[in-house]
Amino acid sequence: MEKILTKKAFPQWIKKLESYKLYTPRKDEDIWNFEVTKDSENIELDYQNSVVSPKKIIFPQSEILLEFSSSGNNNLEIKEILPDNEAVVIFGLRPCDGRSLALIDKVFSGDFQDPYYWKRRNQTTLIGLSCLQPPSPNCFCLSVDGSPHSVEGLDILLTDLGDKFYVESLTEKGDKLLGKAKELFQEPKPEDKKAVKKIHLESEEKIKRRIKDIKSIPSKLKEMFDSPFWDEESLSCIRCGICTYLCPTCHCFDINDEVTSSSPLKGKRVRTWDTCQFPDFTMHSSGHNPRPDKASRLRQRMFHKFKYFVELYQNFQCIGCGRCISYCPVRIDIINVLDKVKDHGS
Amino acid sequence: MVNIDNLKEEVKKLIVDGKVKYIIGYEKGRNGLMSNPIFIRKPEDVEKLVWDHSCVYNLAKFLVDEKRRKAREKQPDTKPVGVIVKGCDSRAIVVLLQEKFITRNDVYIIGLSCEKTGVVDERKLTKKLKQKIPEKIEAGEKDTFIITAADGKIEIPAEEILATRCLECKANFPVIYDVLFGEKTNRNVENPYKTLENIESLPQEGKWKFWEEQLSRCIRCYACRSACPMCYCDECVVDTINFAVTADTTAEEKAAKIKWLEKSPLSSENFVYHLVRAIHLAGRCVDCGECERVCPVHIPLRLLNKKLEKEAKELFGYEVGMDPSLPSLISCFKDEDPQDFIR
Amino acid sequence: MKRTGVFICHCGINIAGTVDIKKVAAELSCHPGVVHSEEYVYMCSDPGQNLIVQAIKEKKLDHIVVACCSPTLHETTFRNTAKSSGLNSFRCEIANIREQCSWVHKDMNKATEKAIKITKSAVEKVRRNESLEPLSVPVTRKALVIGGGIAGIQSALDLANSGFEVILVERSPSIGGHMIQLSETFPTLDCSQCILTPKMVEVSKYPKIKLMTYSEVQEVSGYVGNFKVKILKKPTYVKADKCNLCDECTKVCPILVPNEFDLGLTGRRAIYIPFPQAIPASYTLDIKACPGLLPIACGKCFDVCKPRAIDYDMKPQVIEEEVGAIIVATGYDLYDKENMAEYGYGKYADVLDGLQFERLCSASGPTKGKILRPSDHKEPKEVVFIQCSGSRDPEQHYPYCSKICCMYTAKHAMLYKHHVHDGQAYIFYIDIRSGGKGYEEFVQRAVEEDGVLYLRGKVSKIFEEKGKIKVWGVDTLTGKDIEIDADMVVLAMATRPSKGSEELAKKLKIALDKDGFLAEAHPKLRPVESITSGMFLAGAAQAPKDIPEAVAQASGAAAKAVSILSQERLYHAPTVAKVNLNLCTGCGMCVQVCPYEALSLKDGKVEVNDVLCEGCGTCSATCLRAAIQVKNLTPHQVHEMIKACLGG
Amino acid sequence: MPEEFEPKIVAFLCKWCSSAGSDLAGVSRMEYPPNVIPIQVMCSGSVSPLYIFSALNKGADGVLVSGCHPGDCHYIKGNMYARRRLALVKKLLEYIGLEPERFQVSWVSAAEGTKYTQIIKDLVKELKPLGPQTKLRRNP
Repeated sequence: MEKILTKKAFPQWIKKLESYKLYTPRKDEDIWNFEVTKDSENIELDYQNSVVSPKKIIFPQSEILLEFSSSGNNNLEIKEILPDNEAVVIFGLRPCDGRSLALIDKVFSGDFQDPYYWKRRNQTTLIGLSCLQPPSPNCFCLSVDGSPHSVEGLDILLTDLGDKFYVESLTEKGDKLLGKAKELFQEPKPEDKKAVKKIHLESEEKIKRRIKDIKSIPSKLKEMFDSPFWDEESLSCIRCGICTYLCPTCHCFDINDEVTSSSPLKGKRVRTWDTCQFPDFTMHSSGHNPRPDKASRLRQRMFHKFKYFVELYQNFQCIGCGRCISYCPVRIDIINVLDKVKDHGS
Repeated sequence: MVNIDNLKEEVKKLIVDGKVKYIIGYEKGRNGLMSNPIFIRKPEDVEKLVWDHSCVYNLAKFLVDEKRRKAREKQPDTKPVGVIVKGCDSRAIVVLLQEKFITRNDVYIIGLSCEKTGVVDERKLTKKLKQKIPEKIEAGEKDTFIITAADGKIEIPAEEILATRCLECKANFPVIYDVLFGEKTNRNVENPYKTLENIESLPQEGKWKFWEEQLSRCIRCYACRSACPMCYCDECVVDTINFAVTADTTAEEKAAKIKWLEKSPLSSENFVYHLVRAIHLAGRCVDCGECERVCPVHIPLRLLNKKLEKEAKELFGYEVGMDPSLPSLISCFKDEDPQDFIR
Repeated sequence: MKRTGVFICHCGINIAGTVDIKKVAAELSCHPGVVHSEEYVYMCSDPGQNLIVQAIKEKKLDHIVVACCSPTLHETTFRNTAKSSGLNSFRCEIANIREQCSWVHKDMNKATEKAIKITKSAVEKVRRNESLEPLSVPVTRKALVIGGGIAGIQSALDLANSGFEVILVERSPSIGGHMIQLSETFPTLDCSQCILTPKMVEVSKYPKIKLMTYSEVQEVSGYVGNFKVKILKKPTYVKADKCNLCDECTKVCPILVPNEFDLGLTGRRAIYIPFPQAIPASYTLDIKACPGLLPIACGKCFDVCKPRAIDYDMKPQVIEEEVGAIIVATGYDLYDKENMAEYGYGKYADVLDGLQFERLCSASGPTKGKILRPSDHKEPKEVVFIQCSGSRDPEQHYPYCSKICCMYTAKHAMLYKHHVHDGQAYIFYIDIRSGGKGYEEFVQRAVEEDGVLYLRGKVSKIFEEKGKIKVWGVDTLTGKDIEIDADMVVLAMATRPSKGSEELAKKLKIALDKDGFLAEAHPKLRPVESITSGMFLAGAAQAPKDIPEAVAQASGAAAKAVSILSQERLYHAPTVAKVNLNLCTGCGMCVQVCPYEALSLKDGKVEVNDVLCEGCGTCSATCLRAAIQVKNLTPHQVHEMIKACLGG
Repeated sequence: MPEEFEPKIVAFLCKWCSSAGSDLAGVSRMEYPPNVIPIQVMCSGSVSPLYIFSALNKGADGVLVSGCHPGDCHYIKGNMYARRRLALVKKLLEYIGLEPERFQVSWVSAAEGTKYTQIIKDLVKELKPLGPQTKLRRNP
């Protein structure tokens, strides 16, 4: 379903979404972040992109899986804690972040449907906002099958046409949201359709950074597992977790029991983000660590995103948002690394 | 004035003569203005060396990596590693020597004086320049910076974009070095603890509100400790892993690993982490500002460490990173140490 | 799974009175890892201990907690109980729910809650204790006695008689201390020198005793059973073995300085023998007084000395010794003159202190035993004795009672009357303290037989007028003002720890009490031990005392020392620091803070000397990576205890 | 009427002075509020800042560290190092906006049962109006 929503009508539509828990981009301390909106009246549209990706709303950094308690002598009561029932709307995702969820979906599906993830995922509606300007100088979505206006993973995509939005509803969830205020939406005129095509094309040209011939990467990596290349590339890495924690597609987690009382035993089992960049990620209780150094960890990050994931799901596990480049303390540049991988040996 | 060609010459000489294993320095950033660390082994790479106001990194951090690498090698190359340091970075080396983490022979220190200025704060700069993408930065006349962007040059007063730590720096020049470039000149600092006042002046609840807002943002990516040259522990006390395990570690020892804090980034846990880090850096933090620079969610971590730096100075007359032969702040005492806080 | 047993003591109603023991027992029984929880009226009684023994056997307990009184009282008891039933003694911990709980609270519920928390945290601690055996070290069977007064002499002789070698260090040229200065001693009035000199001679002749006079302890390191001592032997510039005591040297010496032995009532030469019976019998050249050790400076004594005993090139020597135990008997000094200006002491020649008066009475004294005024050598007809000069006066002087003054003042008055039959002795006093065998009778004798006039009250003013010393005071019993034209005034000056005892205490790492006397380990139960094990206290250095008391304590200290020296090996608490080499980065901060030099760096890691380590844990709090921890009080244990305390 | 708030206090007492002093308070049957749970350590010098942060994190409303008076340390100078370390901890905790009353240090000798009693009384009196410590406390 494709519609037109005037900028004037936009706030009224948002108002109609009161029944939803609405996340919008907000700026504090100069950093953009998705947070539950305080005033839906004036939502900022001129933001670039959040530092922490909106994945944190569907896949929180820390969530309780279950609670356990014992009333003494060894009888343990266990209570599963599923996310609360609440209809959620995330407004203003960048199309790449939308795609990231489409990718993570694949991970949490399959033989085991992760109930925690899917409950949040299903009760959340994603309103994307296509990029007219690249939100970051390090955007490279085009190189990884994405685009500044891709619709994958989204329920609605808005494109700013100056005085109005071009609205594409892509799912039933999306239609439902539009349905909240049918009267506000008009049918798009042909010139609108033309305009939006034009804008989309222009926005693509504005994306400066590319990875050429990315298709060759997986096979290239294959030969490079034991290459000293990784030592060289990782020299400046300081083994922090920024690249992976900020990555919209990284989804590794750890599970811990947080015991709040030892007698009587009481506590909760908690799932938290984890990252392959931390030394303890692969630490064995024996003390052996199969990935003992930063080289092997950088390699893992590249292999997972551009080889293993491709083999499993036929996609790169990267949506080209450029966060890992912009926020890396030592500016390790994934594009740069992959370019070198391509030229490796030749 | 530091002459880059003399610097390159020195570096090339060190490499050609095989005086050093390799040299850690700065190269032009791959994208944007800010420079990157570079590890020079071959003479031809020397040309990549740069020295300007975007050389923010505290390269002393990489001496920690070097020590770890050495530990893994069968026959380690015992030649020193050359490292290019600013005033603050050199103080970090002093502390590493003080704590016997490295010996003086492990490192060949190439000192560069910041000469009354310092390095820029990338965030301040981007804010100042709005959309403009800076390409080059030079010191202008009378305490300014001249930024070259696509559409020409602009001159900006230094204090507007200089890193706050440089505005409060106690020694603009290296305090320890094998070779020094530039003069030992100090920027005149009226109050080295100025930024603290904003918080110290707050009422108690105001202080709490401030820090709660800041630290609740923490995502525990641990970039702060990763970037810190003083955080060289193989295993941080707050980690619940048992990283330092060997074949002969007993089950008891493994079980005895303490969960000082939980992995969930709750405000309480974040506080414990940052408090422990702050107290462990008391008398050790050299105010290189790396923790604050690398923090992706802009937590003003420097303000925690700077506070204890101030207290160390005011309560105990202790100055960090000036003399490798002195005992650490907390491994010594004076009979006249204040105790008015004790009942 | 650890199997912990908990035993809660009622201590009659001492605990049960405010703590609901049943509830504590019930709560603890559901605590994870606790498989046995039991209460009893007196756990420390035999039946009580038997309960523990049985439970350990039947329930196969591997750890026990006894909730009872302070660990200072019964920790050993119960650890032995555990040991007797096959557990390592460190598998037993005490939860103090009496001193810390039942005795200080009234509200039953709250006290019970607290008792439960205290006991739980003890459980969390004990189950993480490791089994330890005491460390044993060999003993150096030799003792050091510091101070050559009567106490030191007595200790040295007792130790030697028990078959151990002794080093007796005295800082002045002769042993004898203050006792050798006294004339007669109360209450028997036998001659002080007559009873002391035989002991002094015995010391000098005893092969097991190494006498080091004119020497000072410079440095002490090590630990009980194995101390290392550095002793500085000051040069006397006279070879004792060569000197034949001809006394020619003093005749030619041009220098005259006050004689310490006579407390300045006479003078002595720069080269001198302290007193005729000095041990060792030899001369000493006082370098401070001597114009210089060069023939050109003076050199008269050197020239006149036939046996060539004088050696200007004698150098200070530092002698190192190893000993197993140390007895400190550094004695007392009298309160300084300048502090008693209000009584004209130091201002008027005829205002003396007790020791000076002793010299006046002494047959070997400046007046050959005649009591004459220092000013004009006339016989004083009226003498005023003032007790508590500087004692029992917290405002201006010392708060404590110097203890010996009442008795020696009575003695002084008595001796005075024996010398000057027509004289009158007055004694100003606050109270008469004459506790002790034959003491009260002695005081009565002074009053009744010698007509000594006791005036209860303080002296307000003392001043000179027409060759008399006017003493104004008040008799608080009659309320009458008193004015005496005295010929001599004797002040019973307060006794204080001897000068230099503070520095010495620092070297020995033993504590001082608030008045500067050496502090005993326990005021009642360990009166001759210092807090540092292996170091003992004797004589007036610990508190003012008279000769019999000093001698008794000296023998007590000797006996204590023997109890160490007679051991083949000593045992040392095994709760010492241990290092996790994987975490240690060798920063050396712990080495810097260790008060016992027990830590050292060895190829980049810290090493603990178990015997030197006292387990204080300062190192562990300093270490940034918890790489060094004290056994059985590790951060992990404290962490779990914190959780238990907070009901977590 | 709601029950009055009872602060939970953890007290780290050195074995030789403060613990003995608090025992003396017991022996002399002095009364003080039961809010404080003692943890006996060998020396105030062995109290790591982590203990203090952790106690607050695990729900203590107040923390007390007590050792020997300067010069009286059974381990000669452990308390002197403690004094320096704890001064920094105190400054830090106040700087982040924790109520100063919540972390306190005292010197209590083996003879000062009365002083210990008074300190606990004061501590409880000061902490009651502040209510529960939630700032560093891990929500249970």
